[in-house]
Amino acid sequence: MTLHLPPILTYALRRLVQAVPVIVLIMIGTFLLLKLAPGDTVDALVGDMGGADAAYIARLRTEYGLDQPVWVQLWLYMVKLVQFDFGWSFVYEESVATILLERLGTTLMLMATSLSIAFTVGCFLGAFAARRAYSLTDNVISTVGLVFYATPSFFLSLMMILLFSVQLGWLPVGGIKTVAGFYTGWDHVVDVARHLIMPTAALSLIYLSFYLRLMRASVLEVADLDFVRTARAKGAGETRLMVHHIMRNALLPVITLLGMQFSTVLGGSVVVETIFSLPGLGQLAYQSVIQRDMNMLMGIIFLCAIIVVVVNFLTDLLYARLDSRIELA
Amino acid sequence: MTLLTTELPKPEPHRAVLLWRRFARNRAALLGLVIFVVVLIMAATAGLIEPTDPLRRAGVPLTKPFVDWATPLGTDQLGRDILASLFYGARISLLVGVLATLLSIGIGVVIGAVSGYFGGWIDDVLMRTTEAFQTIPNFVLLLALVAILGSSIEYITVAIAIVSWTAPARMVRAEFMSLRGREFVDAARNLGVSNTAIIFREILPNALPPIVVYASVIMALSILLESALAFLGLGDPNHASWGNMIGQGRAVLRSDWYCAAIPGTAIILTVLSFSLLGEGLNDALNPRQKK
Amino acid sequence: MNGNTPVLEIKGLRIALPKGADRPYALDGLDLTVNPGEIVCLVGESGSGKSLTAGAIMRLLPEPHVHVADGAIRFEGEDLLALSEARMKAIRGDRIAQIFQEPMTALNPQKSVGWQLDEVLRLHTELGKSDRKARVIEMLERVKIPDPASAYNAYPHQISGGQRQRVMIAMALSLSPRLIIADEPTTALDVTTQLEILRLIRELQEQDGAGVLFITHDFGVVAEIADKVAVLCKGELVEQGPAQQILNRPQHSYTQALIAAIPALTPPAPRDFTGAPVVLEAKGLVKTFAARGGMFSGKRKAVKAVSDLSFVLRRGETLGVVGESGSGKTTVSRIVTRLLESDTGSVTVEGTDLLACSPRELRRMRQYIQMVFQDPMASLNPRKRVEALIAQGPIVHGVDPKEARERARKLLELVELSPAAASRFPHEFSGGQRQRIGIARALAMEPRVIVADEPVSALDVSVQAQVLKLLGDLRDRLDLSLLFVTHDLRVAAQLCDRLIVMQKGEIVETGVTAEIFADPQHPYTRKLLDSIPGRGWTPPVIRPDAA
Amino acid sequence: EDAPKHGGTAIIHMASEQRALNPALRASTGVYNITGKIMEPLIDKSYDGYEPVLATEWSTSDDGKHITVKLREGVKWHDGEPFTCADVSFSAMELWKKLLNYSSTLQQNLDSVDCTDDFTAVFNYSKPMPLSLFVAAMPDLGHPVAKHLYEGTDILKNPYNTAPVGTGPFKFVEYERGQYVMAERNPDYWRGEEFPYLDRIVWRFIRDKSAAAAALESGEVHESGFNGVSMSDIERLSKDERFEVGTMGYENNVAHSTVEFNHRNPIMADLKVRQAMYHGLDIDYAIKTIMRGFAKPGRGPVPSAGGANYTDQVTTYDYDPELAMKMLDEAGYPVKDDGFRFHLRHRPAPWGEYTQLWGEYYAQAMREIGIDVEILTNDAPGFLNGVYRDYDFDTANGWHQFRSDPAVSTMVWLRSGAPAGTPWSNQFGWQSDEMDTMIDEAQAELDPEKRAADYHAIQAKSMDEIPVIFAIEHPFISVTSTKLKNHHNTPRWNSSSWYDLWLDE
Ligand SMILES: Nc1ncnc2c1ncn2[C@@H]1O[C@H](COP(=O)(O)OP(=O)(O)OP(=O)(O)O)[C@@H](O)[C@H]1O
Ligand SMILES: Nc1ncnc2c1ncn2[C@@H]1O[C@H](COP(=O)(O)OP(=O)(O)OP(=O)(O)O)[C@@H](O)[C@H]1O
Ligand SMILES: [Mg+2]
Ligand SMILES: [Mg+2]
Repeated sequence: MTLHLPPILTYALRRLVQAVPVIVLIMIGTFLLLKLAPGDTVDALVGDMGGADAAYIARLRTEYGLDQPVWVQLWLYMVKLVQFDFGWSFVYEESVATILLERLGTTLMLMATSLSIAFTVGCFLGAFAARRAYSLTDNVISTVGLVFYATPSFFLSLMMILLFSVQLGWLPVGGIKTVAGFYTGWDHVVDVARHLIMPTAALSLIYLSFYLRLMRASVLEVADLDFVRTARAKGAGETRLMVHHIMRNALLPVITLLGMQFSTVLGGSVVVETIFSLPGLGQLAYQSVIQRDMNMLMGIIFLCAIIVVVVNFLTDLLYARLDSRIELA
Repeated sequence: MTLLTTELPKPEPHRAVLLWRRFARNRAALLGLVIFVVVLIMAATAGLIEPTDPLRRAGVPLTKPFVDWATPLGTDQLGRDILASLFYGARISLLVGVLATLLSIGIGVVIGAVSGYFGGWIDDVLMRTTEAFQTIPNFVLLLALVAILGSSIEYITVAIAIVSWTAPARMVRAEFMSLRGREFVDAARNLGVSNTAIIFREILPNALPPIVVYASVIMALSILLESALAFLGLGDPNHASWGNMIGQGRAVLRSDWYCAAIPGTAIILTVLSFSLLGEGLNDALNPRQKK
Repeated sequence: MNGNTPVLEIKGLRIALPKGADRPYALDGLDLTVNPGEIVCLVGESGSGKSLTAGAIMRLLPEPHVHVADGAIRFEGEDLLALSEARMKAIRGDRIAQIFQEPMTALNPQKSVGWQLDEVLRLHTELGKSDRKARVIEMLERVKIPDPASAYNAYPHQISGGQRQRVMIAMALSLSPRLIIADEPTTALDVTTQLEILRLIRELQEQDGAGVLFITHDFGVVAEIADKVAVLCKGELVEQGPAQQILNRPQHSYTQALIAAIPALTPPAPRDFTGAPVVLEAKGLVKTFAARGGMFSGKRKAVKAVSDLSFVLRRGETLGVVGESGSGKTTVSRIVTRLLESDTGSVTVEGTDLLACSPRELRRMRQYIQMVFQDPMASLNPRKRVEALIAQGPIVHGVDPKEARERARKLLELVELSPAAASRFPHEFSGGQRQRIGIARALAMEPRVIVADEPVSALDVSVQAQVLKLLGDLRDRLDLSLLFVTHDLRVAAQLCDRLIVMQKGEIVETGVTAEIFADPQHPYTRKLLDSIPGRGWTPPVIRPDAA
Repeated sequence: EDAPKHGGTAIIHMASEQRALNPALRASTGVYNITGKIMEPLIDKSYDGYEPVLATEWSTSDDGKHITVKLREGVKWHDGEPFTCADVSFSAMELWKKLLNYSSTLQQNLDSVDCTDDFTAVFNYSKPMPLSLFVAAMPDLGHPVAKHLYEGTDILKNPYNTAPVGTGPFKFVEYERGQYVMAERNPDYWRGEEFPYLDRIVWRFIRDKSAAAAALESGEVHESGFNGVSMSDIERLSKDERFEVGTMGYENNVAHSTVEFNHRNPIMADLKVRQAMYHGLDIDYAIKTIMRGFAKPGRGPVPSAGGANYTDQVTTYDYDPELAMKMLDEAGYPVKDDGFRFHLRHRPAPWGEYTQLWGEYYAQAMREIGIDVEILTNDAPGFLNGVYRDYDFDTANGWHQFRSDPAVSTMVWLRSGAPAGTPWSNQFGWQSDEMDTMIDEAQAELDPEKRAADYHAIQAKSMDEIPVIFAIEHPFISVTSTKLKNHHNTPRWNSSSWYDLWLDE
């Protein structure tokens, strides 16, 4: 039997089918990994509370099903997951799905803006530097980019807070909005944006040099290709060459890496979110690890896997849009 | 004039000489090399000109730099000599960097090579595994590993390697996929050379340049990861590492900024030097981007 | 326009190379004139400075490393070297146009054919959008692209190599330039396509009366198209004159040697191998590639690269496999050596079916059948010294490493290389020398059969001749059998006893070389033979004492 | 001082997020810090002693088995329902006895709570319960919940656990997880129209201490308690006139920084070694550098804030490395070829900056007297497991809070018999029948004076035998904006209701 779906759907379906084993692998791996760690969520809870007595601890363990064998726990978890039930977070006393949904927005906003800024500015500067390859300008751009890359993210973030919040008083120290500010409408948007400026800047600055370097190398490579020579022979000027011939071709290898970056940035945001008190997934993931909040961590990783699959799919689409050699038909 | 070119062209200078020439053309890379050498010297001489134990109380806590010549760069909260810690920290940072890099590149090379060379279902399985590893945010995985293994410097190094091998694996795979179709590989197969020998003796040496360049990236990342762990209080306090120094210096950042700023600068410079070195190596090893 | 002013006049052109290059000047004192309506061929071996000449005219040298050191380039009397960059930009593509060698890479893969043609008009004319489109379509018609309207929207990868080169030509000619520079425009094409393109250039040039500077290394092409010829040797102009004179009465020894190296189209006298033992027998080989579809299509159209192919190869015999690009020649050679698994069939060597061997047996069997590859650079591991390269095979097969290296040095002598070569790396040799190393490597295994896939197609003619001669000599001396894959019928004619002519994976004709050349049966064979550039021209036999 | 002003929003820094907001389910300062304003205990503590809140009077029967508590009338839950004895009875039996950490031990002998009328509750115990212990426990372990919201539900998953409904001066508004909790003025507060003064309180979660300090300085938060910023910033801000920095208001929350021994290791079981190690620790130096002077040397399991139960008439161990080394030599641990007497694996508790520093200082100090200490860092579950379940350590350090009465807090360090895996208990393998008996007797002693004497004896014995070193006692430190008025005016101020707190803006 052959199904006649639009090609894009077939493709999406194929990607999904490919993603399933990866996700299953991740879930099982994460589960077992966290089970290997000493202590469980009850230990973490009790540690947080500042202690509890033995009966209380034992009762919590039974309550949370932590007294069952690992395989049973895993099996029960997977069965629930298949029904899209992420379970209950004993740490947050709330269903995992609810919390994930709360956090997703902030994280997506932070990631999307930082990645787009890092990407666009990085690509622009990279192209700019490549056109002046090995000149002083190039050296300065590349080295400054690298300095940001070389700065530990917490260092950069703290310095920004000192400068912009404490010294100059321009920007709020952290959080996602002014608490008890009760802003609505446009004011709310401005307020959130003000809170996101520093964390976004910190993340963008760090990842900027990554794109800068990639783009620089890519432009240098493309600029050497035959068709650029052809365009020159046609009488095209340098700007035209850059805009119409080099950029688009040079962007392609950079774009393939965009999808991959997502989970890296999510990891990188652990520290930044912690410093700026942003209620995002990065911080949540870190907390889940040290709290042994199994369901939560599994939920995050699952979500992350889905996002990575989706982002990769989107970059594929983007790639296909930009690369005429790949046909949609 | 004869057309029969039996006489050999004049021999080229040694590869190393050529590499050096290409490398030295990049001024930023030279700067990187200089910094790197300084860090190397610091690591090598730790303990020679400095007191033997950087964790020992060496003076009044929080002495400012350039005040007491017994502790030229001052002391931290527990009275430990910052200069000594800086030297020992160079050793630890380099050690973490180098070992984690070797380990992750090792894993990456084996997986990437097998995957890229054999292709087919082996490739599928290995690449799915790699994807799985890549999907988990690497820093979160690192935290989980450190939670499991504990924070000793050996385990931190291993954990960093475990979260860093995917990128080199993918790169090696790509290299292998393009190299395995090259005629010299066919030539070796045609001679009856075994797969293992083809992978490691024929293809790998040719796939090395980008790996070497990438090694500098991992090296830089390892140091940053170690410092981020220390920032979250998960460093190994049994060793003076730059990460630990910043991690603790951060608490006194506002009053005694030098405690964090000195190791912070050391990290920035070292990571920068790796990156610049990497750029230089890239220029040197990848003659396509000539000039 | 004054018919008497040459379109291009080069005087004492000297192009400096960066320090450390093999010579200080890529081009040293070139004088050249191209008149309107004239095709001037610039001939020379690889590295002789042909492309740099073109670059200098277009003022597109990779400055400042490579730059014009001296001389004058006058275009219609105007000194190009003195023009401002803006002026030069206006001239490029409008009054001087260039056609490049590699039609695949010379077009931007991300822009449609129409867009790229349109760009020329946009840059140099004030025409409106629809006018430009009409012009582009008209140009596509002129270069005889089928269905110009759909080609307008096609991307370069969607049309064939020949068509791409037509697009390049259309692009170059769309503004009726006075000078067309064509840098090896047909080298990357099949013989049949090459001929069509050459005719097209000639035809269009006659219509417009432009001057053409045609760069090539192939005297066949020169014979086909040139009015005037200039021969370059290592940056120096050695000879210049009307085509007929240069082709048939070359004066300079270098030109003579070049022409002498061109294989004649007369096959050797047939040798009889009926009694000789069969060393290799291929039966019923089939190979189908599941071609990759578009990214989203998921469609998988299978390509039948080889279908039901059988042949025998006898001791001492050379069997040529010829055919156009994509006809399956390489696939055959790789199946026979089992570098590629065939779908069905058998290849019997020494009484054993190679295709049925276990990996262990296969490795043992490999010593009987060896290969010489097309690209001498790519087929030698750049990280290995020559000695190690040659000795590798025997060592793998159990020969004592010391002895193997000893033998490697002997083999170097056999392929006419000095033993000093042993400790060098492949990149330190010239192309022909590298190919000889490749041959030595194959010989080190003392094989019965050598499979050679286009072993000379990457080499200059003069070098080609040497390598072919060496191969022939070794074959005779060592009583080897040769399976010789080539697309060049001149080369095939020189070496092969029998031929297999392939088209789309199938044998369309097979037989003794001389007979096929004299009396081709299949129309495809005939077309192939007709397309050999300069087939009407028989290189003059130059007496050895003239050299 | 000015007259109190009404209105304003106080913003309070929280260094960690407890998530559960039900003090009847989770006894933890982090929980009280927020819910103390929303839910009230029966009895609270003031500098003048115990103060009635939801209870107005309390008394006990002669046999100490029946405690009668009179409840306040006219108090309403935030949803308008009246507060009655039924709520207390339900809370005590279903939550305090069954579900509340620490309290389950305290209330293990509670048989029932009878309501003789709507506002009289009688706690019936099977064994005598000292009234002073009951009262001392109430501020932390005596928060009733509304029965009508909890009865018949799965108490652990009840939504009101994170959206508390109480009787306090502030009503819960919203909890933005990871960001803040907000509560607003309760117009129907039982103390009268006048109270509370503030319109709103917001607790902001800021995990990073430097960022928290920056938030204080930029005026984004008004108070940070429980050492929410680093000691160096505390010291720095104490010189900043915009802030008041001090330990007031934590008298009920004093903590001990401890060094704990694993007595299963024969070296650690040697009293002489422990004493020598005590002599090797420069406590004053540690107080000066790590605690910036905001602490005192410890004198056993009862801190100086422990009132009558405290004594300083105990053996002490001065800093004397020479003596320490001599004692170690005598104990049979001379310096060996590698330069050390023996090697110890030390687990520092991951409770933030100063337990970490403590661990490092301890290692540093031990090295001076020839003991090599390897520090094993773990996160919280890893630490708790390594120490309290797997006993995989030689020494450990951490801190433990004193909760106004030794019976409900520090005695667990000395009493043997806690099952494996119980954190903050005597899991160190130290066992003394004599001590166990002393502890049990002190707990059951009804006469306050005798009880105090019992605790003095326990304290002295623990200083002699050093099962653990109670090295430093330190209250917590708050940094408070001078805009806040009436702050830190009770011994457990951060956990109290803040009905009289006001903002001068
Ligand atoms: N960008 C460059 N930098 C340095 N040397 C160069 C450069 N381009 C060409 N050369 C050198 O100049 C010489 C002439 O090169 P050119 O490309 O003109 O040769 P060609 O005759 O076109 O050869 P081919 O037939 O291989 O295309 C060669 O020796 C080459 O190595
Ligand atoms: N690995 C492959 N995957 C898919 N198709 C292939 C593969 N290799 C070859 N083909 C296809 O098989 C056909 C025959 O290819 P082959 O390389 O044998 O041709 P050829 O005669 O050697 O051509 P050329 O003269 O260009 O080298 C072509 O259509 C080619 O596209
Ligand atoms: Mg050329
Ligand atoms: Mg081929």
